Amino acid sequence: MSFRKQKRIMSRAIGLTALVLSAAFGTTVSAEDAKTQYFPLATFRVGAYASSGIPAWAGEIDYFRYINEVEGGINGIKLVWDECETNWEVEKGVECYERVKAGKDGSPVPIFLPHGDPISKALTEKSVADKIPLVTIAYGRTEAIDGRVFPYSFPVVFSFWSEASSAVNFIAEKVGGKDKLKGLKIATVYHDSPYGKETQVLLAHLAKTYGFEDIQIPVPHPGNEQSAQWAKIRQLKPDWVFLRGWGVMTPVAIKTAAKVGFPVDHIVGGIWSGSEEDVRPAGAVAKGYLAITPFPAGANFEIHQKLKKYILDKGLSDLKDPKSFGSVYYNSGVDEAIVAVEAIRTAQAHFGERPINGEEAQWGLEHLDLSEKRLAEIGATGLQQPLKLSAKDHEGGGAGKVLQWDGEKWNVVSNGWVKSDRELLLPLIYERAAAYAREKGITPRDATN
Amino acid sequence: MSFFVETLVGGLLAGVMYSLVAIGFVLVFKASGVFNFAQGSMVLCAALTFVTLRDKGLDFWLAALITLSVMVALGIAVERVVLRPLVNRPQITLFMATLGVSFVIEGVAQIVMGASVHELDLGIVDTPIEIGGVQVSQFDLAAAGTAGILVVALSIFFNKTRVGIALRAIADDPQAALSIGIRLQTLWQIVWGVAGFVSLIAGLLWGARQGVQFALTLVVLKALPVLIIGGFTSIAGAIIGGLIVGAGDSVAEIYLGSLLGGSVSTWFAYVLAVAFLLVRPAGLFGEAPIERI
Amino acid sequence: MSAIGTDAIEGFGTTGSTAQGTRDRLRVGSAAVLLATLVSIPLMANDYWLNAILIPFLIMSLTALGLNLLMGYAGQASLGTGGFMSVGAYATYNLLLRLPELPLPISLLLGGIISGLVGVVAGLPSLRIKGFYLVASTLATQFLLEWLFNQYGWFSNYSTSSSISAPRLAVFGHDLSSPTGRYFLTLATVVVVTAVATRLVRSQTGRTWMAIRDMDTAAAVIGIPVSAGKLKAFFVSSLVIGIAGALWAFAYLGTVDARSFNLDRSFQVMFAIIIGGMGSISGNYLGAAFMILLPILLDHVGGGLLGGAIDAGQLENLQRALFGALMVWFLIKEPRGLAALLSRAWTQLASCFDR
Amino acid sequence: MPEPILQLRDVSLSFKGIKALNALSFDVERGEICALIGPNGAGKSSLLNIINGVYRADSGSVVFNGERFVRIRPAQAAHLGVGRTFQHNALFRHLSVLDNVLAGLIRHCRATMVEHAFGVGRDRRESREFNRRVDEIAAFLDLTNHRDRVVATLPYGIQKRVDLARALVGGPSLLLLDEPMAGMNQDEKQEMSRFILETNASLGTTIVLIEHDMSVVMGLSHHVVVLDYGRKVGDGSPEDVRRNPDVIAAYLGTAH
Repeated sequence: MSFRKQKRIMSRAIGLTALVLSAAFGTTVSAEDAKTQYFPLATFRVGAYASSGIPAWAGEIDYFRYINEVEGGINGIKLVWDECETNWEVEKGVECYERVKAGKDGSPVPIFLPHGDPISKALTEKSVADKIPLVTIAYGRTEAIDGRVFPYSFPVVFSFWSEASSAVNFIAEKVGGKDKLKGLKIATVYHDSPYGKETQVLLAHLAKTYGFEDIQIPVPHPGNEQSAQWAKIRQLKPDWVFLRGWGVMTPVAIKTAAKVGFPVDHIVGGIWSGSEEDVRPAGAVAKGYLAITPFPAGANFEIHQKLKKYILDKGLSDLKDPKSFGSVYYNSGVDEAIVAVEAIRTAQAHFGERPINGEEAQWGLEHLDLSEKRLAEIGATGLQQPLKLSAKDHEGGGAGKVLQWDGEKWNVVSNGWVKSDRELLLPLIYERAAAYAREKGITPRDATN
Repeated sequence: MSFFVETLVGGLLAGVMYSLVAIGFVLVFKASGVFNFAQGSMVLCAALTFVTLRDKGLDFWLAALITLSVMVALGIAVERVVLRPLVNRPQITLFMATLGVSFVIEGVAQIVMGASVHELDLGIVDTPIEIGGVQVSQFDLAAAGTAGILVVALSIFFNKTRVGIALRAIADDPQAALSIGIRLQTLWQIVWGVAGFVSLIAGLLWGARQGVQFALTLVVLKALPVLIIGGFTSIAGAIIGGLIVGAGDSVAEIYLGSLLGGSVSTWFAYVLAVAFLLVRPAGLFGEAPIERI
Repeated sequence: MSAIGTDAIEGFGTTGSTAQGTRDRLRVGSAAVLLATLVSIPLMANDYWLNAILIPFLIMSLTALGLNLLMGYAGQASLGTGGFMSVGAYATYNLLLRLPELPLPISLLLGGIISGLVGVVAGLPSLRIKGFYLVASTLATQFLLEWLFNQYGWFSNYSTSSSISAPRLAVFGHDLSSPTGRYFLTLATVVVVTAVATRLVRSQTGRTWMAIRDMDTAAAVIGIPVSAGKLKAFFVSSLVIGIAGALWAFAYLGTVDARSFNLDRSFQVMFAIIIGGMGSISGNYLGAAFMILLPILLDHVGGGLLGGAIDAGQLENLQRALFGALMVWFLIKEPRGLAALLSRAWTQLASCFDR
Repeated sequence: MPEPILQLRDVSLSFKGIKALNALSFDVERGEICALIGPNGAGKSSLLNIINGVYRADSGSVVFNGERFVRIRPAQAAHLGVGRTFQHNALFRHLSVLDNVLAGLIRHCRATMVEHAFGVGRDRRESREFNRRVDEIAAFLDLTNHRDRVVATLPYGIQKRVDLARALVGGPSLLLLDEPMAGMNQDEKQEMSRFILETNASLGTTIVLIEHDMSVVMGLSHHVVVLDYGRKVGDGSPEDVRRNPDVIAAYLGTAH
């Protein structure tokens, strides 16, 4: 290499370093009085799961825009947001969190949405230290429902345990009552990861309670080959399969089930196995497949008409593929945005109509009451279940609707929201939270304030 | 017993799918000594291009033809832009370079064609059929048939054509190959082109099997132990290796998995591969060089 | 035959090459300045710099150092790095949990030693398998370990998510849980390990490794214990990587499960040492900087220049493609890694001073 | 007369069915310089490889210092005192001359890895002692000026001397030199011959060498063994061999 060339490379390297320094130090927060509410979005637009994320951010951003454009912000406080790419990896998620946690231009971060089960788990303790609530809708640690031990983790709406319990209750609905569960064989085919294993303990407990046989079949990540698992299903002949997949695992499961002749209308997918993105690649054989979800699909909810009128039709939407309007993931984004916005509204009612910081938003979340009436005002009746949170209950809802794929779209087939056995679940959850508190040396908060 | 046979047959047929990806590796490794980690991205790229064209309403064969040209061009481009400047570098550097290439392919493919998932329907019915009391997937049989045809076609190519013979020769002695009168670089381009073709076939079959999505790139991880067992330089080895890995994985998942708690197929094939290597340090069909000092 | 399958490895640095007084003084001087800067950084930097940039950068450098001992010095390429990191992390976690009376540094060291012993077992095939087949066989270690920690709850004390999180980090009564505390824990570990590793590679042990790397048959003929040398390299390398893994878990992330130490991590580390410079100590830092800082830089620059102008998804994909292209570009332009580039820069600088 | 240092008994070796060595037997006396000559492919290097265990003979045995071996391992041979240089450059090419020669002392190293890592215990004393020995050898072979150079950057002739230094520094009782003067010019050859003679005379090292240049061989060696296609065709003093008609037919007669 010539001398001059070396010099050139060196000078480029120096220039690059200078850029890093300026870029990274440039994010410091100014102390001015902010008039906006900052909402950082951890997204994953590249990598193996991008396809599921993209419609979800669209739903979320569209709702934020709707609040800004139509309602003029939350009580006049406009929302600002920017994105940080996580690739759905823990390390990048932590980097994003650290990058945004101090707020932006004096505008504080009220709530962090980690968008990823492993990321949320890695941030559990950091969020307590920084006093920023993590809202994890339909993922995250189940025992974080106990807000006395996990003050800043909010597995709002539908935890994995509620998911499993509701799925069992749906099966009971189909076979004619909980007493008919006795003697049934229910096989859970799960993604072999902490997420997939989270429901094992609970299902064993429910099996004992209701007398069904609990079969657990792991599928190793990524799940693109499942002939052995479904051969086993064929041998064991379960009555129902509860499918807790993620990513490519779900379509392969549906296809392989069809391959071994297992009826897909006896497979109930979990939250993360129940979107258009999960069934469409499976093609025609997915017809009849069921899935339980807190985010019912559909574009006919009242809020969707408003979103269409004020956002989509005006070309303001973040959605690139209009087909996804009203899809499960789009609606999950809308749901998440509703919860976040309402929590801030609740906090504003208490602390004043100004930007809310993390500590105040935590109060807002713990006093959030999304009643039927309020949901009707928002236009989310049927889309979002009623929700009432407290320090002892960071979940609130705990019910899901069951959808069935007709080859083109999802249709709700359950009788409204299928509730989980929360009275059965909560003592177990509190027990596990207490164990966690003991291990970590945490003194649980007093739940009365 | 029939359960065991079914598991075994299912595994063998899945193994053929791994072989399809492994063959792409073997071709490139044999000719230019590069372990092409970007093969997985090429499979994704092929499938994604194909379904995007089909979604635009193109005829099946026209879409296949255009995709084929794209893949061949991609293969040749990788050879020219990346590997030619890296000639005579250590294998591990070349390997890392192909890792970089896979980032580029994945990024650009998704910029151009988006990240959504697609269904890919090849029109192969997939209802199970019974053969002698054993349930077999029609799709898997068709895939195995395709793999068989591919192997036969490739062996005719390598044994009967002038280019093919030259390609076999360069694996042994690049100088000797030159005497046939074809430039080494031309040969490399041809091989990369053929590798592009093989990734098209693998992309179509894998895409039909699991939908066209990013996770297609992960099939590489299943192809690796196939290569180790079969040897990096043998197409026959890739097929035999695929069958061993497929059958081994399935049977292990059922029988060993119930002992150890499942998911043993994440490592079983690799441990099996190491066991094979300890007996034959260059794979079943690979040749270990004689050490001279 | 060298162990990585070709003699054309030009990427290796050398010890004791042409001694140039000015140059060496410059290097030592600037290393001292660098160290002083690193020590004083917490005075200026915010949490983001410590938590998201400096701590992972230092730990990645340490991991790269560990792999470089094995691959750059002893010539045994491995993709089991993530696996050894997880052994270190889980072993240290269990030591802290089950033997709380042990001081943190001892637990870290013991965790590293356990990882080292696993490394020796994983290194056994290297006595028979060479070159690229060895790389492939280390994948077995990687996948087996990832599975092991995900599968058996004992390792994570039966936590629901099979993840482990740091017990209270403290050394002799000083709480190290703050970002600054974790930063100094990391920095101190990195400095000590680097110093010991530098000594080791210049000793007869290091010479044994380099002899095996350059010409293993000749090494055997002149009486160098080749098998023992390889296994020692696996031990020391895995030990260092294990310590790095424990820091990754506790000083950086706080809570991890085995997926943080997956194959992607192994690739990342291997790439760091190839881009940084094999057989070079400073190369580990440069390579780690490339792998950790460059994507963040691209993100900041991309967001700053193009944010809003193009679709967010396109931007992310563009960054990924650009990072891949830069990886390839550096491999083509600088065969001996960034360390060689730096070394030439020193020579130039020294000649300016001498004039 | 004392027992020979090295005795080969009916040693045979083949590669993929082709005989490289065919029932070969000869003795090397203690303290002599023995030359192995013969055309290319005669099996000379293979023979050295058998003596220090790189290859394993198909049949026959090697007796070294009175001890009989069917198979000897390279490390074992080195520990018994067999030194070796190589026909093709087998130096540690990315290391300096100093490091290459120091590597020749690794088998004498008693300090453990931990002592190396922390520079304690035997490490300091050993490295002082080793450096002294390397300096001695470097001075003896006139390598002092190149001490810190990376070997890959040195001229071929000097590399050959580094190879010799690396073999010699460990104090072998038997030294195997595989074409130590290949590719050298006349001056370099003379210089190398002088080093070999001095090694033999001052250190008393027995030397077995392979060399093609007959004038060098005749001037250096006490004993010459001639190989042709894996068979021994001559064995005796340089004068005897020079007069042996079989040898003339097989080797000396042909231009090389």
